[in-house]
Amino acid sequence: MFAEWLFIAFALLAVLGAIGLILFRHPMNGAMSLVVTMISLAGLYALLSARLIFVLQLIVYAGAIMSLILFIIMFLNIQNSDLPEEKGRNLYLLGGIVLLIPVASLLIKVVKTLPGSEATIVGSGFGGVKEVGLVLFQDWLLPFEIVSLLLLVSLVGAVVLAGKRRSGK
Amino acid sequence: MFEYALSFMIFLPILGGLALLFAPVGRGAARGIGMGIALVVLAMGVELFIGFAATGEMQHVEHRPWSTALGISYSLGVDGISLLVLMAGAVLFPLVYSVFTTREKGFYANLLLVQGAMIGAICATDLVLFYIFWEVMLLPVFFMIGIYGGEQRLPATLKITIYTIAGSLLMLAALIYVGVTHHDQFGFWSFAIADLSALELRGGFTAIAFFMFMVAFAIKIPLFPFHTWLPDAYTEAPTSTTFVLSAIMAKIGVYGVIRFVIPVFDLEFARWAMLLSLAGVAGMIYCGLAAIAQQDIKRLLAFSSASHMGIIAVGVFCMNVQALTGSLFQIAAHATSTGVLFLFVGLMEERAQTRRIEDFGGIAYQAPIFATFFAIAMLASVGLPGTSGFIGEFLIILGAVKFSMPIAILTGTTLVIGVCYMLWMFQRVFFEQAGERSARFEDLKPTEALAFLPVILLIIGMGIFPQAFISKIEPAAQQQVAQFQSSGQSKAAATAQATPSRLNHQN
Amino acid sequence: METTAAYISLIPLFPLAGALLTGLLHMFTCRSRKLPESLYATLGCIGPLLSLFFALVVFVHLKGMPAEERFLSHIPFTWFAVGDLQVDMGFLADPLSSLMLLFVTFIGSLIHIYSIGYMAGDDNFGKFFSYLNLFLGAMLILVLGNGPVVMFVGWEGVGLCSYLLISFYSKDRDNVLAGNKAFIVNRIGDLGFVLGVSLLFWAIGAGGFDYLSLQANASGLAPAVGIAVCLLLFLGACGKSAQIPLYVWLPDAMAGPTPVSALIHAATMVTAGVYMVARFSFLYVQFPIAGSVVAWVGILTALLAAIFGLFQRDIKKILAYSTVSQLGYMFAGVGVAAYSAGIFHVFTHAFFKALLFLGAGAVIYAMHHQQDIWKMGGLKKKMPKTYWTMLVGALALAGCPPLSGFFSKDEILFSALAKGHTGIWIVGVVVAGLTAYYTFRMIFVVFHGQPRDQHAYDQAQDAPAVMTVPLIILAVGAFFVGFLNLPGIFGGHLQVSHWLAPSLTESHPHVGIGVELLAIFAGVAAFAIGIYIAYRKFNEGAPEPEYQGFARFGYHKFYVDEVYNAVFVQPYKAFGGVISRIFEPKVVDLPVRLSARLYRWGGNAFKALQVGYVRVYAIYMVIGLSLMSLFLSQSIN
Amino acid sequence: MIQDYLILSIILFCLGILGVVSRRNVFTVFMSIELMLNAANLAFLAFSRLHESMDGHVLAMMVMAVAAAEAALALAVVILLHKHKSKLDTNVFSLLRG
Amino acid sequence: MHDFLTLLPLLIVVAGAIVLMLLSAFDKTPLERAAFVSMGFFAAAFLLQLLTGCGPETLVFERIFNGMLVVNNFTMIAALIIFACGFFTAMSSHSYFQVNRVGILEFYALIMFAACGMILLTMAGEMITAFIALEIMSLAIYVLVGFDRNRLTATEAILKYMLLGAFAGGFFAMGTALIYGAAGTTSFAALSTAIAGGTISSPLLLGGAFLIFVALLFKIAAFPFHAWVMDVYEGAAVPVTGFMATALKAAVFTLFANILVIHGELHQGWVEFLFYLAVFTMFGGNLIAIGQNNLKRMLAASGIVHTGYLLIGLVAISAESFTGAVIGYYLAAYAAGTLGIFAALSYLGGEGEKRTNFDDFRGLARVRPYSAAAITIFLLSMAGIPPTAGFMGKFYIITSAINAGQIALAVLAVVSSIFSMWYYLRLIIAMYFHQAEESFTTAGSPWAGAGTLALAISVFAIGLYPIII
Repeated sequence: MFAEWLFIAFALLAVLGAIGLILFRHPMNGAMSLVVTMISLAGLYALLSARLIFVLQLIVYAGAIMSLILFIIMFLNIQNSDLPEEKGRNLYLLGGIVLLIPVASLLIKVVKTLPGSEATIVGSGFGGVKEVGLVLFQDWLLPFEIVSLLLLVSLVGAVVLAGKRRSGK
Repeated sequence: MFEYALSFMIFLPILGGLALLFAPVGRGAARGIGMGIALVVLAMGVELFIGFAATGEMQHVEHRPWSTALGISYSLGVDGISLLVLMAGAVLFPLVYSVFTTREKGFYANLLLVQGAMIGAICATDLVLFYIFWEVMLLPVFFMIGIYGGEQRLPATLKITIYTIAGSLLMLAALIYVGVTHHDQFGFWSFAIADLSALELRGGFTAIAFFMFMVAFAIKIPLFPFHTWLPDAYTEAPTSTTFVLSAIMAKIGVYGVIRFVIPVFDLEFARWAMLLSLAGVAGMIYCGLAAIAQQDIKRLLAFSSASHMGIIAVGVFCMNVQALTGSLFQIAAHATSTGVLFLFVGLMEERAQTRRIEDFGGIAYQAPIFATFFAIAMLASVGLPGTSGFIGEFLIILGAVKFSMPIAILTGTTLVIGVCYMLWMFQRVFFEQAGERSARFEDLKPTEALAFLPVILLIIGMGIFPQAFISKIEPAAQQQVAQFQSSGQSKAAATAQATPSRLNHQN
Repeated sequence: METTAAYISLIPLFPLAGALLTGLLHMFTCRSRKLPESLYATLGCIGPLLSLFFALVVFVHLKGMPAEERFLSHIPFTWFAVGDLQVDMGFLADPLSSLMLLFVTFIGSLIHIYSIGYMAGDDNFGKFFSYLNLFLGAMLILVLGNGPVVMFVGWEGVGLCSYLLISFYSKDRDNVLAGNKAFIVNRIGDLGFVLGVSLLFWAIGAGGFDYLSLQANASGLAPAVGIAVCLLLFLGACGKSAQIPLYVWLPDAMAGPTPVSALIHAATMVTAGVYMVARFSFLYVQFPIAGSVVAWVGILTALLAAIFGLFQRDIKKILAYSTVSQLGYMFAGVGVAAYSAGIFHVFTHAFFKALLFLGAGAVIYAMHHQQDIWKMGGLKKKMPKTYWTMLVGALALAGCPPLSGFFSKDEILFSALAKGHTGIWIVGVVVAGLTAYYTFRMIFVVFHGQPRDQHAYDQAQDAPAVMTVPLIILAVGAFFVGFLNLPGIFGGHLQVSHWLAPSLTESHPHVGIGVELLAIFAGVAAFAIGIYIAYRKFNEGAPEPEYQGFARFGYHKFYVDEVYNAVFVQPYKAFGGVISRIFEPKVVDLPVRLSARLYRWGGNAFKALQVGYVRVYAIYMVIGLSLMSLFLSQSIN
Repeated sequence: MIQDYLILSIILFCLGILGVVSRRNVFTVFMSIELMLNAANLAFLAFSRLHESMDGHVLAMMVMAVAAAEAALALAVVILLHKHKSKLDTNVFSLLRG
Repeated sequence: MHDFLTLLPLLIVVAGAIVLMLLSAFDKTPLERAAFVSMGFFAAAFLLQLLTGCGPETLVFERIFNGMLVVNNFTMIAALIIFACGFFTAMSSHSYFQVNRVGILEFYALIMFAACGMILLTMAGEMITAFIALEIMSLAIYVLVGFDRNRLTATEAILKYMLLGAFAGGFFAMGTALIYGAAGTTSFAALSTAIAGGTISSPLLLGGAFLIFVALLFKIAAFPFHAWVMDVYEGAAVPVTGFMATALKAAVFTLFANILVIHGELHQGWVEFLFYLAVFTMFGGNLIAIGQNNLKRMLAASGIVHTGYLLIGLVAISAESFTGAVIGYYLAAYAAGTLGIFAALSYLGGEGEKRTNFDDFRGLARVRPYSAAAITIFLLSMAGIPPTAGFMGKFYIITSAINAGQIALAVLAVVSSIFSMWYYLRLIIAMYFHQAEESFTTAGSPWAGAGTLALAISVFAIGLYPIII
């Protein structure tokens, strides 16, 4: 019962945050509202008894990534003058919504076909660090390995694109 | 004749041409090399012709599996049907080199390439192999027209190329369909014409595939109404290219119909023969009428060539021994007469720097030898008895009478129409008073006269002793017609109780 | 026997060889230097004389054989053989062809000799002889060919030569146009011939395609096919022998040198049609309807041409129309299945018409290429040889007994009457009168009365011997050959007809003496009346008349040429222009050009869609996404 | 129950798409994409709750890692853009077109 | 041991990437040497791949990677293609960077990273692995597109490509989520058994596959997800363009095929969808290409058309007896032709790619006949004129289509290739049928030329010896 209320609250927050992200003109405000979404998503993860991900969501997303974004935004200290004046925005919003209706309806139709089973009680270990870690390092070794490659690439890429380049080239 | 004669005849010119493309030689040397190769091929062709046994079988057969997965094989052969076309491709080329001496190296290279490709297309007995050569032989033409052509060459080039390739690509789809059907029916992949002729094609797509083939060949021949690329291309192309196009390449279109379409699509062919022959006749009359209005000799000859091709096509569509033999014979005859006429026009252009009819006049007095040669070729092309042109046209008309009287009558009108524009042109160009361009028109030099003499003699010889040729092609024609009729009947019977499974299998 | 048979195939070769020789000589030398005419003359005349000799040999040999198996055939080689079609390059000498052979070679040789004088001094002397030889060879092939296809070789060959010779003076456009006209009109006829031959092959040709085999199988011919064949063949004959509706080329053909007109357009080539019909007599007797068509076309042509002949002022045109008219007679003859009569008229006509032409040629030669009879007059005193010989020819033509023309024409008219074609007979008699009239109109105007052009008159004189001797020979011939076929009523017994009998299938009607007398009387009467009127009007130098009304209409040949020009020639050319200028680009080529344009247009449209805004690209993606979702959401229950 | 989570994630996903197509600000667009990835994560977790297997958790982690990597690169690009033209308007960058 | 051998090429490339990365960290090595190093690594990988040979049997790394890597004939063909592409790209960039001096050492490292991602992508036997591999590849290529920071167009290209690519990545993630939801697993093998056993919620599977396909279709620039490709190709440096035009397409198509053949049922469900997609892609691509004046844009558009043909190949594959031969062959043929053209462009393009329009190449044949001939060969191969590889590829594609009963599709493919003649011939005409207006002098090393020659030869070699089939 209580869980339902929590879910509704978090869901509302998340959606509101998302809408804010889309509507706020200044990226700073958008970022803040996205943070709200992230945090409420973390709450939802908790409701889904995914403890580790709950933590990661807070640390990695709401923490690292979003702060990075905010940092960059500030770093470029964007004035309102730099912002594009998006006149026909509402028009685009409207059109986008119209376009998205079929997509959303399709996806919702798809998930509606699931058996609407009530959330069963899962074992206490579910979603814990240890358990997830075991799964990760036993079954999901390869993705874990190549993710390192991915990060390496992004590192090099960041250097190439934004890093300070030596003279002579 | 040694074992790989055909491959040799195909690849000697091709390799020679490639070598010329990359070797740093002057135009004189290039011409010499081209001449040499052409003469070698000529000699081989003549020897092949002499040694050719007058039976219906394939001869000088070569067979190498190529893509085993799809049953594509490198298989060559010559029989009576391809013999004269092959001769046309092998014999006439030295003329080009001997007459036009002022071309660049690349031009001669392209000539060699096109000759090899055409011989390949003529000798191929595997449908895919034929298609490959068929496409390849267009490229040198494309370059020859585009690089060495007249002022308006670009649109002409683009038109002939796109037009022709469009046709051939449609044919590609159709021939793959045929091969797949063969795989369905017999369980193994093969594009060899011998296997494909055993097919029983049915279902909705068969007619479409048939027309895809026909359109490809109709564009090459060209059959009405797919001829619109021809006048521009023939006019803008350098004369020797026009010669190649009209004398040989167009014939390969007809040959393709005989060799590939008729055996594979016999039912469809029988069903549409009347329509097709009407198209042929329409083209003959249409182009003949258009020819009378031309101011440019080359253009006039282009239309007349198209007109004659219509007749040849009709002979094929009538599908009886006389007409078919007539067409096969006429292929060679027309190659000699019209080809030579185009070369003559090239000479006139070189000498008088013009192609407009009214710029000429009185050449008969300036250049009697030239006039005589021209007249002989012209009379052959209007089908005067005693020249090569008559036998073919007579046989075709004879066969057309058997096929359908109205078609025959319309076909016969070529006797009149051809004469009209040809005499009209001959009068303006060779008779009357000399124009200022042609006032001191130079007669054939001894070398040129000697170069043309063999062909002129050939024209007359083919008119007086045609049996030497016909006896070699006639058995194959007999066999073809017999196959066509027998299989036509048997399959017609089979279609009567066509199983629905096969029908809906088609798509 | 065998050697003699081999001679047959030699006969056409001599003139052909001569043609080749003289032609090559002329072709290679005419630019640099002019060879002596004597050389060309000898080279040119040897061939015809040799063939004449061998023709005589063959004739004698045939004469020596029993009447039934009087035929020699020789087959040098198979021309072409496809399926059932077996065409031999073979030659056949039977009574019919041997007779033709004789007079063709004979008159041919004479005219060659005559030409030596007539063409003297012409730049293209050698070319002329080459063409003339070529013609003779082709004509001999036509006559000797043992089957329709071989005949067609000669048939077209003579057509070609007539084209070449009509446009011999090719610097002048009109001559060339006349030549083109001749060739094209002939080709129209040949179309009929080829179709007829093909039809004949599919009907009965499988068992051998020469006359003898065809004759043997002729009975198996279905009526419809048979009639079609006969009419198609006759179309060919119309073209070659200038019958309605294809006669128009012959008068123009007079543009050629006069010996050509004499040889080709009077004596030999134009009669090929008659010969061909006679050749196929075994068909025409089977189908009398076809025969009567031939007869009627012939006699009407005769009438029409005679009417035109009344008003001509060009001496050669007069003769040309008389030729057409006489050809009409011949067709009337063969049409009513009196083949021997027709052929016999061919035979006699060859003599007197050649004679007349050569005489006219002499006159023209004397008057410095003046052909208008209204510029001549009183030449009788100046050139007596020409006058007397031409008089003989004119009398023969007009059918004056006992000259050759009388007998042959009488034979035809008599057969027409006897076989019940009374209409044809009446028209024939009328035409006979007209013939007499216009022939003597010409004679009187040219030779009698006072000179109309004094200057030319003073210089006029008889031609040299090389020209007059042939005239005299022909005159003798024209006078006497008639007796070769003397009917019984005159104490003869139709030698020629009997000679021809083996190779013709015809029946001789047996009618009362009265009918025969009637025919003869009518013929003579018509001749007398015609001459009388002509004498009254033109003997004493009548002035050139002003033509009014019908006469004017006739003077303009009923405007037939103009009509043909307006109905066929001009539309043809206009049509060609329309096709190549409007129809080709605007209609046939339209789909191609249109598709190309559409393609480019679409290209530009898509180019415009690439706006370069990343957001728009995202929108494209989402559009695609939502469309696909619509597409998919159907597939979920 | 689980369906509600999924529907929520779908809504967030679509909102992300909406942000991408309707905004010109580079940051906003980029964050909308992050939002889409988050929606995916939510779906992963919901499903792993449904299947009661923890693979979903791992998958979510992977997605997070990818998101982080992309973020790093994206921000670098943003800086680059800002260097060229001190604007964050995607429509400014439309030299390449047609 | 054999397992290790089959993985060795991949490991070699990874090693090469890291080595180059380290090299570029200390700035000692000259650029040329880096090029040779990467060429060497690629060559080694290629040869090793050939040596380990393509056994027909599929190799699943159950033990070590829990079946998340799969190696079979098809992936090996794809790997060979990718290695070759990397090799020739490095080769031509060697000359390219000598002409326009914007090269950096990381360039080669990134190429090798991208290659790693591609190889992983082809071998991926599981969704999230594929996703990560895809991202590795994509990130590397983003950077390659925009590495020249001073050129605004490059920056714009990376912006567009990256935003849209990440956008597509979002779809991939969501799709993976749905598939996971459908079966509780994301490995292809397990999915296959699940579908066979019917223990799967097909609507979820459909939705997931749909979103994943959207992502893949974006990567291969299928209509209507194609809009980016022209701009990005134009903005990127020529060698990069060549690389992404060929290797990327090969990798993604391999994955696409692998997903489709998870089970026949799955494939059947998408045939109609792919049919329309193929048709629109072919004709849309043609219509875009005809309007272009810039050579790179035209090639991009023609790449769209070839995507259409490859989609036909996807329609025609049969999940039961799948060898991937047809698609592999077509990819190889297409790669040879396209790489060749870009190799030629990279040394003909000149300083700062000043020659990129059709008209800039007028009269090339008069001045540089061999280069013109090579370009002509490549164009003819792309146009599918025999006896080039392109013809054979088209032949096999159409054959497979008709064999699968898709006659209409085959005919449409033929029609579209008729359309495409137009813009291929346009360049040939420009090169041959006009007089030269400039002397086309090119600085820089002959390596790009050598690469062009090698590719020109290989076009014929592939065409005349269809060994793969």
